[in-house]
Amino acid sequence: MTETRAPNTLTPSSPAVAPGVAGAVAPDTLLRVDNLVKHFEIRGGLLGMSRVGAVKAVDGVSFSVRRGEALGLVGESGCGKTTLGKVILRLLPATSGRVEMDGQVLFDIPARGEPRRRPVYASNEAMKKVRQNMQVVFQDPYASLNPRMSVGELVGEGPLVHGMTDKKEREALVRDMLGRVGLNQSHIHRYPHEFSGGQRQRIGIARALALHPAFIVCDEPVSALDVSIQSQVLNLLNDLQAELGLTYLFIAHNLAVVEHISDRVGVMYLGKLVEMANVDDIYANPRHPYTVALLSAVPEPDPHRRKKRIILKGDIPSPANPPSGCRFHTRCWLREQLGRPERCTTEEPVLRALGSGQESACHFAEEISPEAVASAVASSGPTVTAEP
Amino acid sequence: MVGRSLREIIWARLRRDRVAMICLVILVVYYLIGILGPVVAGILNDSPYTLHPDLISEMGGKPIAAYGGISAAHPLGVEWGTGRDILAQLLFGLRISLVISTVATLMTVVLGVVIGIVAGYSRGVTDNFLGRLMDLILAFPFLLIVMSLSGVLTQRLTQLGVPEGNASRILYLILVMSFFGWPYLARIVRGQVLSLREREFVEASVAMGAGRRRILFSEILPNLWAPILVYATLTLPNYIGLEAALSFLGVGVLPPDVTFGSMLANSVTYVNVVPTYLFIPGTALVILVVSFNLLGDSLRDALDPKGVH
Amino acid sequence: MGGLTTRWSRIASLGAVVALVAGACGGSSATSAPPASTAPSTGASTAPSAAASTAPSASAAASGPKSGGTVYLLTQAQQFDQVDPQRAYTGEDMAFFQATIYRSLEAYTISPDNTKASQLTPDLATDLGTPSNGAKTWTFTLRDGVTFQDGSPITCADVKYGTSRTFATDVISGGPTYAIQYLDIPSNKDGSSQYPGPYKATAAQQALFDKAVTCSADNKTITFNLNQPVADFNYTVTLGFSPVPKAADTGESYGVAKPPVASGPYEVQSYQTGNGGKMILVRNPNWSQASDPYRHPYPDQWEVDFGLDPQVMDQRMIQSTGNDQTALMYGGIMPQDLATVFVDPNTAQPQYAGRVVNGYDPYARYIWINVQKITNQKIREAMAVALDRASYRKIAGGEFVGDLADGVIKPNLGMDYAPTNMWTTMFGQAIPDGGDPAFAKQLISQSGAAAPTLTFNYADTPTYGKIAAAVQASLQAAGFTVNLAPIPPGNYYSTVFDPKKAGDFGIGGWGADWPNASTVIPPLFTVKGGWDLSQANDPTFNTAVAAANAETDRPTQAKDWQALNTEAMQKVWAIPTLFGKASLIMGSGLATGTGANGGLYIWGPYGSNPYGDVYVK
Amino acid sequence: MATTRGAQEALLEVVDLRTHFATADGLVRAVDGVSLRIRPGKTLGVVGESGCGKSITALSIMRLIERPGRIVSGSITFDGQDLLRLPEDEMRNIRGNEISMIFQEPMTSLNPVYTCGDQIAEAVSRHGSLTQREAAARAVEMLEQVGIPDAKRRAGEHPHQLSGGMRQRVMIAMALSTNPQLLIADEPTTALDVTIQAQILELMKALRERNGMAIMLITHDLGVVAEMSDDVSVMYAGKVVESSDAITVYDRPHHPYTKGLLASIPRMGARRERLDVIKGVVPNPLNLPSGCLFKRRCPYAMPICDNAPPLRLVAEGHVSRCWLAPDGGRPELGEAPSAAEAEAAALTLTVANP
Repeated sequence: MTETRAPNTLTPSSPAVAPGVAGAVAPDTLLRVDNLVKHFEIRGGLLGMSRVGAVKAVDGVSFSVRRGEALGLVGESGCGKTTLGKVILRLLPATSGRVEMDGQVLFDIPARGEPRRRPVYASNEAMKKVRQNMQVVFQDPYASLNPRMSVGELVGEGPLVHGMTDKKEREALVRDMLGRVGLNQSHIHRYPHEFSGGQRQRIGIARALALHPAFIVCDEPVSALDVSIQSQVLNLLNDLQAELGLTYLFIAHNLAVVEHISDRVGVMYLGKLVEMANVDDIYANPRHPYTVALLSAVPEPDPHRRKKRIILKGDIPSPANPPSGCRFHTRCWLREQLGRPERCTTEEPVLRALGSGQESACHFAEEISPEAVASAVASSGPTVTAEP
Repeated sequence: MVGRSLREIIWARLRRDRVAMICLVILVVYYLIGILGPVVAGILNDSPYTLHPDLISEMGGKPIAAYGGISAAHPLGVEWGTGRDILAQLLFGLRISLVISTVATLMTVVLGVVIGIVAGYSRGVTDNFLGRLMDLILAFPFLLIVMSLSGVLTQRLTQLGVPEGNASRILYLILVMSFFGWPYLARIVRGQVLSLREREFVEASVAMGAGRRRILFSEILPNLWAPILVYATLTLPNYIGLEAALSFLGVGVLPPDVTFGSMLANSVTYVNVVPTYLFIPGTALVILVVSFNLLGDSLRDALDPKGVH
Repeated sequence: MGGLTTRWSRIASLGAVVALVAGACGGSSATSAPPASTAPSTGASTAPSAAASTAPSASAAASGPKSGGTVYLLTQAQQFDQVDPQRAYTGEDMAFFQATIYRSLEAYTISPDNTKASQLTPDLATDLGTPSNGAKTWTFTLRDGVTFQDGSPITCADVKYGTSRTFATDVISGGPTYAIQYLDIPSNKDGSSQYPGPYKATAAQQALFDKAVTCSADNKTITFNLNQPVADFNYTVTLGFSPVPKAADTGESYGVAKPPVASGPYEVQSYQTGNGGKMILVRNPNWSQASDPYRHPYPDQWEVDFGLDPQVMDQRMIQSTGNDQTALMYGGIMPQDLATVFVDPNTAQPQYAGRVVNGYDPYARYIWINVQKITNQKIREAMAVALDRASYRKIAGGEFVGDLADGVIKPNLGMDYAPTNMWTTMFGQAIPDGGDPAFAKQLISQSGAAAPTLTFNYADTPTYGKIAAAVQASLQAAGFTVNLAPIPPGNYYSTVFDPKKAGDFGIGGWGADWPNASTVIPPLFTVKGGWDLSQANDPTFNTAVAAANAETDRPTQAKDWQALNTEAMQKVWAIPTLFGKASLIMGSGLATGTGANGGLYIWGPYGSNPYGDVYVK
Repeated sequence: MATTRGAQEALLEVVDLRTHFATADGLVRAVDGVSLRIRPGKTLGVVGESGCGKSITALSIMRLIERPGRIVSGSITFDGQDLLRLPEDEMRNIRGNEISMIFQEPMTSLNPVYTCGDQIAEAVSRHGSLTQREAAARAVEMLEQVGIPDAKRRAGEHPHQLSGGMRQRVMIAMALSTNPQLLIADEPTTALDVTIQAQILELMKALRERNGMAIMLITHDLGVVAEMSDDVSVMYAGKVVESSDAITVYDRPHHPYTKGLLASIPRMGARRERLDVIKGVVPNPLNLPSGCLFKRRCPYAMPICDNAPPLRLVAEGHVSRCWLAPDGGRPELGEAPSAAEAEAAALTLTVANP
């Protein structure tokens, strides 16, 4: 039972249009990420100085986010989605790759293979200006708020840092933001420890909004919340996007949540983008064996729809030495069906367009059909061995 | 409705803690006596320096009155041989002990926090260097160094214009204690800074465009004063005990000035004959040190973040 | 500070700060020059006698001395300073060795009475020695039957050889050097003797010594030829002239590596130094009472225990349980325990009757004033007048540590002592014991100079720290400004003797080597004297001293010393403070042969325990 | 409320369980009137948001409540015995043997210093009289049963050498090594990734079929509950607010909270613009409102809701703690039976056997 995306009927709570958003239709892309790589070096050897390996958290990811769009990024733990977010926000230094935000290059570092050239970094002033336009909402409501600052100080810190020194003006802005995220304006003098998880997450959102950013990276914003609170925050994020024309990079591991809020969804596995498509297409007919397995593994909150699943064998490989060729080949059900074609282990698949906005990084994406999926489900079978 | 800041909550919790309150009162009284020492002594019309040979018997310098010359004029007795008033000595001694330990603690805290933050925040080479420096200082045999250098350094200080006599020796004690003391705090602060900078609210500030200085002073430092405060209230009594020990070993202040330590040191000779010489400064020292320790413990529990939620 | 101070304060309280360096022995009025007469000399006239405490009779003592048992000697020192007879120079050590293992030509009489005890009794010699050639030659004849512990007879050659060892100053160091000073042997340009001692002497040099000291044909009579008339040379031979068998001599290590050869009633069975170390003396089988009328060795064995904590020793002696019942203590009772054992200096607490005594030790205590720095005599007078000597004594330990002094010659020096009236008439008016700041201010104004800032030197011990505070307070009351300059006890004297480091005035103490002021005035107030802390160098005074030294008539000589003592006080080269006293204690199981009712007494000549007179009850 | 068909004896029946915590800030009624039952060989899903008391209920059943918590009242009948009355040594025979428990954080519930094999062998030998070698063999066998490849080698490895999924399998092996009649699983897959979760759920289903053990599955994930449960109990603020078989709870929920919960979760493939929302927050345990604890957040709140609704039978084998009429409509005024009488009836509830 799929509903098409109904037009946004909700009227924004406050009429004022946030000053930061350009009225005219901006050029299509807000954020461009080219071949982004982030390796965490593993130190070893005698003095702990020599480099003995690297965790390839993000290993060459490219995508772009259109203005006003909500791009979902989904994947299991260890796939590098959170690292990707932090590198884009320059909270973590990138190993190589290029990120451009609203026309401003944040950094452009040559990859190892490329001809040597000097890496480019946005200057501190430029970064400060960009940060005003690019904000973040974190996962843990308890850890992302400084316990020793009042709500007023927390939400007002951004504007203060960006020059809004007039206390009155700041307070007004803070009150406006609190109202916008559904919090009582009197909370301005209260401290984080006096709020529930859901309310703290709203404070985090208000803090991000205070700078009137165009782009917000939401890193698992609702994962730590209870179901009923989760829906309140998701609705809030939806309303804000519609009202302020915000652009989201929405990172989460819960597929249902990502499907609900995103326009487009990217699926990541072991540091790479394996599939990117519009939200309806990706759920209706996934074009990568991992996405298929992922979707089939999610239990439906409906006893009637208990379905047989594709059960992937083994564990997620270690990002320190990923499998050769296609990283999913060690657990791929499609490869088994196709008699383990050699390409899977030798040639790393490239994210290629398959038409109607769908991209997949699988050599045999075209082989995925309902029948193939059904036989994969059948062959999964119980992982329990026979009766002792 | 104004929110109750962390500080108010901690103060409210402390107030509920009877032990902490008693200790706080005792310490305030000690510090008042310390500051007003001379005035109090003045009231009793006696200074720790005036000799009262008339109170001393011919029996080897033993005070005439019993229990070490306890009398109306000298409620705590008089010193063997010279007849100097013990109560006045206690008041003046307390003052010197408090001055030494408090100033040494302040210097330790300042040094410890600054170096701790620099080490914790800068990481890389500076952190390594400072870390090794701390280890080096911690490895020093403190007592040996203090005793052997005392003569030389106090002279150096007097040459630098510090007034003769005990001023240079007191300054020496303060310098030595804080020099060997700050690494302990620096390590704690460094550890805290390392963990705080990983916390998401610091990353949020960075994402907001806050500069390095703002991160340090408005995000990290406010979260540090709790461990610092606890450390200070536990270091100060250590320094008082240390000063007493050093006086005992002859590195402390010279007569005619006295501190708790030197009083204890001199009392050992007469312990069989006049035990009060040992018990009076001993009890005063114990009450002072125990009060600080208990207050420190109560403070630590009150500041425990788990309790704050 | 604890350990170090207590050790020094013990010695300080004993008044023997000087002991370790200067070496001392008390003395009493010497008999007149004529030999062999043991007539009692003119006793001390005015000084309060230091009679032993007249204790009620101890029952056991009545039955008289008996032999047997072991006497323990507790000491804080790690070892005896020197065991070698030619090098021992500490009063208590010499008293102990003389009563037990070493015999010498002459010895002091064993008696509780100060005057009698300071008279000589023949020991190895048959008489008190015969002076001739104007007291420039002295001969002594050895008794028959005197032997070393191995039974070999003690001959004139042994005494001669013993005396010659003193000349090897590089090896035999730290001992008395009267042999070098008096024996008629030419000296080199630098003043050292041409005879370098038996180890290095060439035949020619040995001949020089053999000429100065000769033995009779029967090897029984020894003759000393002196380079100057010495009226009391028979006293000098008690210092470093003991016999040593040449065969057993090992030079520097003599008496340490192997036990020394004993001549007295006991021999050294074992000697182990350091904390917990012991020296055991057992009876010398080859000693005979017949050959030694002087000594009565009552105990069978002596055991010296080294390296004990002074406070613990005090408690053990007071409680006196187990072995401590038959123990003596090296050094006096600590001030804080005096009240436990004494009612007043002359009466003990009932349960300690006969076991404790307070009396003169060899030392006179004073404050030297550096006359090169404080040149104005009126200022020095003002300092003397201002000093609160009463509280000085009270802090030091009250009456127990000494009588208020009026000079550097102590009453126990017999005829050499006479009151100087320093505190009565010398400055024109009586000076109260507590000092007279007003009169001091007058003297300062008369001096025509402002009251100077003075630096006061003293050994850095708790007791001396308090004394310094009293000195400071009393002088400052008279207008002086006094800076205290404490010196670590270990190097007090090396500091104050160094003109660059010495202050303006400081604490000093001195004991006569034998009962003649010739061992007090010259050392303290003449540059050549060797202990001139006051840096006094008055030509007329020096010539008077030389004359007195040369005076052979003892009573006239005594008058000279009295005059010089008064003159020194008049010029305020020093401010006399205390005639030192000591308080000794012995185990409850001991008694003395000649003490009143067997009670303990101080043996005058060395201010020591009466080692030669103790027995186990 | 009698049942129509032969009452099937319950393996475990909890009646009016109350477990309170005397904290410094006041009395917290973490579990305040929980009644539920588990049928032999069946799986009861206990669902509720954080702080609703579901884990405390499980710990109470295992009698693992420590100070300042205390089981105040109620009864827990297991195999005919009331666990609350059992002496500690007998309880120790049941704990880990008849009833086993697995937890959410596999990392913290396995002892890091012992190998997995040793830990399982220890669990086995504690309740059986096996020699050491027999226990070790049994351990390897159990590891194979839970689908751990190369079990022999893995038995010698320490927990930190295994992945999250693998560690959870070791936990299950340990819990099932003694063939318990009931397995209590407290958020077993919450910390796992969805593909690993699928593996564990499949494993539990397979083991359930083979060993025939009952499972009490505690989770906040409505998908997992739907996937695994035969019966479902929904908890809110320390009380059971609705119990029935899984189909009924999902298709015809009676209690407004259950309805709100089901409406507020995003469903895959069923994108809606806005999610329905349960307004407000869970009441603060230190000052609970009078009457129905959900009344402030309930769209159907009525005056009657001021007195506490009992657990009432609203349909065959379907109870609900709400004054709404069995068909979900508003009851006529004045018809409310007295609270006590209704509560008693509910206690004798049995769950029809679908």
